[in-house]
Amino acid sequence: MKKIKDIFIEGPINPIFVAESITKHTVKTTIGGHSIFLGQIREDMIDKKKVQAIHFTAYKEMALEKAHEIREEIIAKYGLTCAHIYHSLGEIKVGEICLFVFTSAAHRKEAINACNEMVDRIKKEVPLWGKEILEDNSHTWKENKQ
Amino acid sequence: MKKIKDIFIEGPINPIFVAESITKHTVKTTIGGHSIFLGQIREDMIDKKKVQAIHFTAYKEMALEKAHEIREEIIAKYGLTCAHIYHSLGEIKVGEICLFVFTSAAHRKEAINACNEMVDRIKKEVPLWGKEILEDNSHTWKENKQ
Amino acid sequence: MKLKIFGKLADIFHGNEYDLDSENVKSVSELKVKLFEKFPELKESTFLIIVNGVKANDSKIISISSEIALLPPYSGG
Amino acid sequence: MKLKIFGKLADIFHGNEYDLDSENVKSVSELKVKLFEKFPELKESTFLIIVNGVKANDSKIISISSEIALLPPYSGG
Repeated sequence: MKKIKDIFIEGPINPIFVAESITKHTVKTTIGGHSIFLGQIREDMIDKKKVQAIHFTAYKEMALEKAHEIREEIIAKYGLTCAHIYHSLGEIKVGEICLFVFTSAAHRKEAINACNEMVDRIKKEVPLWGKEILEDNSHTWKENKQ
Repeated sequence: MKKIKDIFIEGPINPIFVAESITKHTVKTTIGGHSIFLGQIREDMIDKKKVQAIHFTAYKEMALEKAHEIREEIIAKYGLTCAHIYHSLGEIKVGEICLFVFTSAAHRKEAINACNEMVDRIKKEVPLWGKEILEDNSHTWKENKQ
Repeated sequence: MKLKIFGKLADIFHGNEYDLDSENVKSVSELKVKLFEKFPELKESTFLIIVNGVKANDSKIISISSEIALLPPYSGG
Repeated sequence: MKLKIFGKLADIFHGNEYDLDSENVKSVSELKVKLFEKFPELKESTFLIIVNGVKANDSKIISISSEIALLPPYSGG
């Protein structure tokens, strides 16, 4: 039976959590490069109103299955030593981190290309939605470019 | 007069330093994505001996000038909000981090492509040398692929 | 028949769950007919119908025990 | 004439600095002649000569006050 890792973090991703993840890889002596992507909430203007936060929800069971599949495929494709995905749920304020993708490989190109592809696939294939909370407490729904 | 930032850190780069760098960007509300590359010392085998550490030296003045130039060019090329380069000097043991490149932009593609190009250019253009210390205390000199 | 509703569709359904009268609903196409009748705005929306974790096309047979979810385009990250 | 020596060249010069007798050394090409005479292994090495922070070709004029550095291929990162 496959072991499905949880990818969800309630609230923003703390930079200390990123540091702890890096530290855990010290013992993996075949790693030569790590690539990290962090998604941060941007203060966009929508209809002349500032975005204050994005509230994320997921179709959890399906999202975990999909994230697992993406992770397995990318580890195999790039021969990675490690790969990790974390996504926030709930309300994440401007300036906070909502996505943390972390890939490690013997050589830098594999780590960097894998990270890039993983971020793309997460945005396209994982059932997650972002509700943009505007400064007057109205909202719009985030749309990812296809 | 241009202000040249120091890029050198004596000894390994601490993951806590990475976390602190991320935290500093919370106030920059135009950022949507950060891309980070970390170079870690790999336990390669050379002539049947394990690499224990790499000792880095630099032609400092020239390296700082070159790193400054790379940084300015890549910030302009990709329209980055921020870009940072840190490289270790001295002896860095297997599993420790010796290079930290950090780029931030409104959108992910710019941050990721800029980070990738910055790492490539640092390896090719910045006068730094790595002396690989083997387990019997003999050494070889690291060579970057061209 | 319980439906899970996600993303902007929750604005149409006024919530993340909807309990649909399942009379005459034995396939995804019949589900759609009923939904479009109740929520005409849905016709303007892009969404997938997921049945038991898998994307379902119109001919997919469904029952009251199916786990059904309506997913608008994803916007994570 | 003081030279700064980097990377694997330090193994040949036995250190990161070398004080060269600068008699008859008024250009990079003359510098090379003298260095190859003293350190024949250098002929097998790839390196740049940097004068006052800039890559110098053979015709570059140098003096005792020039900052001269010998750089083998870089291997940072």
